[in-house]
Amino acid sequence: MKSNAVALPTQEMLINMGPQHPSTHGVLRVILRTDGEVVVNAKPDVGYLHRALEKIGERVTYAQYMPFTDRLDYLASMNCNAAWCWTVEKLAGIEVPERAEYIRVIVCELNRIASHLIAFGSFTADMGAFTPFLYAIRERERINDLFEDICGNRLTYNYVRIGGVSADLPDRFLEKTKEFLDYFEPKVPEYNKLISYNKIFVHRLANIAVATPEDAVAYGLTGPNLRGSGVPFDLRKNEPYSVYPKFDFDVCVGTGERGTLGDCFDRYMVRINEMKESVKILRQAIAQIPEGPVMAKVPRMFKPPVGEVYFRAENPRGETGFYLISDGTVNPYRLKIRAPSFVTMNIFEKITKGLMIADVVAVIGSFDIILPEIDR
Amino acid sequence: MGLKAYLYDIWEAVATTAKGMRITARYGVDPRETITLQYPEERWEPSERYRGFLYNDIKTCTSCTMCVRVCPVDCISLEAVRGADKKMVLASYDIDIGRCMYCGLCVEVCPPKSLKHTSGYEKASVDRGELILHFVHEDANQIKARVAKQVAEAAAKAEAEKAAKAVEEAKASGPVPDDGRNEAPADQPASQQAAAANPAKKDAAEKKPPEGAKGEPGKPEEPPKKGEGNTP
Amino acid sequence: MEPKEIFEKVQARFGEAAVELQEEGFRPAFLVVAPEKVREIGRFLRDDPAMKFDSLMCLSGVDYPDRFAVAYHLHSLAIGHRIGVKVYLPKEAPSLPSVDEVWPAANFQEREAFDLFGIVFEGSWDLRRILLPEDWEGHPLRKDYKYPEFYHGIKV
Amino acid sequence: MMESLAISLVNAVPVLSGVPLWTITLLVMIVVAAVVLTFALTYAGLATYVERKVAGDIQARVGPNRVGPVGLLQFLADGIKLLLKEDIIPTHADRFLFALAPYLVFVGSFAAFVVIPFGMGLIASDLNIGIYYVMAVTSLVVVGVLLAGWSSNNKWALLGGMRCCAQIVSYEIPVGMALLPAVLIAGSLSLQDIVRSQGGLLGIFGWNLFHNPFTFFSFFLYYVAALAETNRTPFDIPEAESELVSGYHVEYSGIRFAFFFLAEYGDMFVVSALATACFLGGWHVPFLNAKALPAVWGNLFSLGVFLTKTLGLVLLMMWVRWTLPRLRVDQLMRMAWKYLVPLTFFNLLGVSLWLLLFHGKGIPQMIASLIG
Repeated sequence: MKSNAVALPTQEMLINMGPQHPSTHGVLRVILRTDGEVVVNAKPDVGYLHRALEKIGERVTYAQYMPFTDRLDYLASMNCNAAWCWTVEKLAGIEVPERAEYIRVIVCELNRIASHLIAFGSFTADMGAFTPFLYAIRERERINDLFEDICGNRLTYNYVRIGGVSADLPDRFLEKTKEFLDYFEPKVPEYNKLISYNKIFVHRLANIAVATPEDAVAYGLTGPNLRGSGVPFDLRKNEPYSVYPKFDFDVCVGTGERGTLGDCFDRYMVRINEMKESVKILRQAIAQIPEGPVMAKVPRMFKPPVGEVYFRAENPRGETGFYLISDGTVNPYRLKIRAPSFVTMNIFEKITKGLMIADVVAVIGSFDIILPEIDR
Repeated sequence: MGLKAYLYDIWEAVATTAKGMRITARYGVDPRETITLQYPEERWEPSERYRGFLYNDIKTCTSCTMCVRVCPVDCISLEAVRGADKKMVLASYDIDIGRCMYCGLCVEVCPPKSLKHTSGYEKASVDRGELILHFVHEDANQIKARVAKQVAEAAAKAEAEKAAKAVEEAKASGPVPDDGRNEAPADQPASQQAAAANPAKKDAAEKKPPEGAKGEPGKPEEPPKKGEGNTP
Repeated sequence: MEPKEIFEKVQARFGEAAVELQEEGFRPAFLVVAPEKVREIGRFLRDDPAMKFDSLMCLSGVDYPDRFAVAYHLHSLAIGHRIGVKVYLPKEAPSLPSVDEVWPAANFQEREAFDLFGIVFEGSWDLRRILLPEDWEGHPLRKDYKYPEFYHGIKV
Repeated sequence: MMESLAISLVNAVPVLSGVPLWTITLLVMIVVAAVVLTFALTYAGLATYVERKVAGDIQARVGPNRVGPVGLLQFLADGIKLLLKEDIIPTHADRFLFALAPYLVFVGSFAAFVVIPFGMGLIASDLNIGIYYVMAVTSLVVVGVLLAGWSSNNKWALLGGMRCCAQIVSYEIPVGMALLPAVLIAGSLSLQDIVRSQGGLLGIFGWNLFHNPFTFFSFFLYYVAALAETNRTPFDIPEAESELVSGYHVEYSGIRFAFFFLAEYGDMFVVSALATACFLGGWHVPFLNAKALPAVWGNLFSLGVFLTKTLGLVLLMMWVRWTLPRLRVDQLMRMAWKYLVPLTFFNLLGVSLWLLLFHGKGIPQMIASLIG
């Protein structure tokens, strides 16, 4: 029955989603041009949290820059600290003691679990189920307690140093971590029962914002977003750094179990499975950690040799890359930070065409973007 | 959409909802699960490495300004004056915990380990001025005046001794030619401030460091000139 | 594939457009390329079956004392090797063709280089300032950048 | 019902006989209305407290426990806060409609309290078109919400308003259809008659729920559709915090916002009361007969039973809210038109055929007649 009604002249609505909006994970502003509920065009507008971290990088010394890397991705600041240290050590060729590398891997994986918990919690809260967010925060508080024992701070740790870590593990730390892992391991299947395979949740995420493997690679998606599209690329496996080769864990890849490959559900499930993998790595790291010093000999006014280096580490949100140019003085000459969320936003406009407003929220949540990293 | 899929949809919706509700029910019924800390009554005791507000023990502090230089946000301001016995006397030592980001770099770099983190975390205040911790309780100018007076006395005493000695030598050895060893006065005049004080702070004579008075946001004039890199 | 072989391959194909290979002190090595040929070389690096640089890791603007530069870090997911491509630009009006058709991931990073350095990428999808407000004068990451006193009457 | 009360009052207090009868009935009506309204408001306040306590409990935290002994006076504190808060009306808002909207929504949801059969004799006014009246009144809420969405001159509110009226309108049909089996069995629209028809057979087996499999199924259909009608999760699309910031009442503050808030809890009670009245045997209690008790005690006892059943259903709504995520608008519509409407129609057909075949007797009645 062809509807012969004259097409009603509908007017497109221009909505500002952000910068102050409950589910944009920070000060992201999306200029939504919608036809009723369906999004015609969603253009992200970033820059509200620009603190010129790269300009500061050219003014402070290498050791002084450490607290600024905390503020790069404050949900995974241990990973950013460690990435910055690995870059400088690669540039200057500093030999880091074995125990320090193990401690770095332990804190990085703990921080990955904490970051994925926040991603899981805030994503389900965006989809309307508020309770899993509280459970995720409760688990994260226990990780924060562990971090508070090591370095004294609960969010911006500033714990890793160039050449090692600032302080050795406090006593009983490894037991407490083991207790946490035993407590945390059964929680993940419980989340799956509670929300991951819930019919409404699956219906909201399956077949939404599908990123084909080619698009994912071309648009620079990395980390869980790339693996969500079925590309098994994990820096800890494909370009091993630090002591990661010593641990065996498998790379979690999206399988399109509840919809097409590369949809929001796959990206979400990759993060859930990655939490389990991190627990595996942590158990092995705790078992194999050797004794020994935790800090290499690095002069205080550290002057690296002249040169350029690019290093990237596997952060919970993707690849954090540091392109460091040093001219032999105490300050870096140029420091470019390749933030995963920033590059992920490239695909945002293309992927949200034709979705509904509620799905734009789902896309933001599934890419797990974070604004301080986008705006630097 | 076949009837089977239709019915399966309904069944799956009911089943997954029921599974989810069983979990929330378990949490709902189980009183042991609540983990909230009733703040004013139950207090959170931080771990011993907790990086709370800073505390500088004035007696052991040698005012070497290492902490001033290492702080990325320049929230430590220090004024020291060289005393009569050539040791530095601390005129004023303020930390602006409103700007401090508790990164702990200063505590790490402090040679005499006088700067420490306390486990305090409760200092919400209405006026920004309260956020500046003053560790030298006496007024800076009084200290400077007192030290200046001491140095002047020491200089005067040294002067008097030298004059007396010179008179004896003149008496004992007659008109011996002067051997050009006319010693410079014991040390610089007290009023000249120690070079070591942070150059950026020279103009900040008054008590409260100017709020962002400098043009560059948070950028001190420039880190120590290349030559002076190592500790004085 | 070693950087040297890549350099020879590109030199064989594009002649003097491949200027030199910076090896020592650079990790990963850099392939210096003439500005106007960047897009073709990019497409060649991506489509050539032996190299298949399909993922652009990082695109950054650099303000060297005497000239500007745009550094591309490429990585091949299939083969696994990495290479850097660098383009030197004059100080006055730095501009070069955009590569966002070759690697769509470049779009935001090109806008950032334009925003913070003032390097113009011709033929880009939409070259606008990304981090700073649209009407901000000056490009902050340049070494000779002076902080403006006021912005719309607000003290900076 | 009012006249009988008025007459009994006049006989009790002879001095009143001089006053014309209609003023007394009017007076009695006002008193009853005041009683029901105070009950409704205190219930709504307590419901907010209970909801936050239940939410806290489920989420491994403690609900409000600072105001009052166990946090019991929290809703008073909230109420006073909302009263004292500045009542902002956006500049370009359509002032009159903006002010009118909350009243419409409030009236729409609290007017239905008139017909709720609280106890044996306890009903504000036993309209013989009980359910029909409730259906009519609750659809007034749609007008109020749409007004609120349009008049606050805010794109988010407009979207919220549109979604809400689409949702309530399209869920009226399944709610209506799902209640009809009870009407068919009782043969009358009045809620008192429906409840009376479920008496007997040891109290519990008389309930419509066990009358026949179709009514059993239609109770759940009704409950799901009613959840959608009161905008409760998983159907809280209109005020979806994470998408539309908070839907149609985004620009409201102060006492106007309180009206929306109370209306939501009022709706919850009305919907659960209807479910209890139509399917769970109203104030009939298993294995005990309310009439057996002396007059006043009987009423109070039946009131207690009715309230426990209704508040149980309200608690179930709260429990569902803190477990399930939210549906998208088109999924909501699909569920209404493709799942609930056909199922309720099929159900209605089933019940009517059942009544035709077994001329009005349910399974329990038949078993009783076999044994009896």
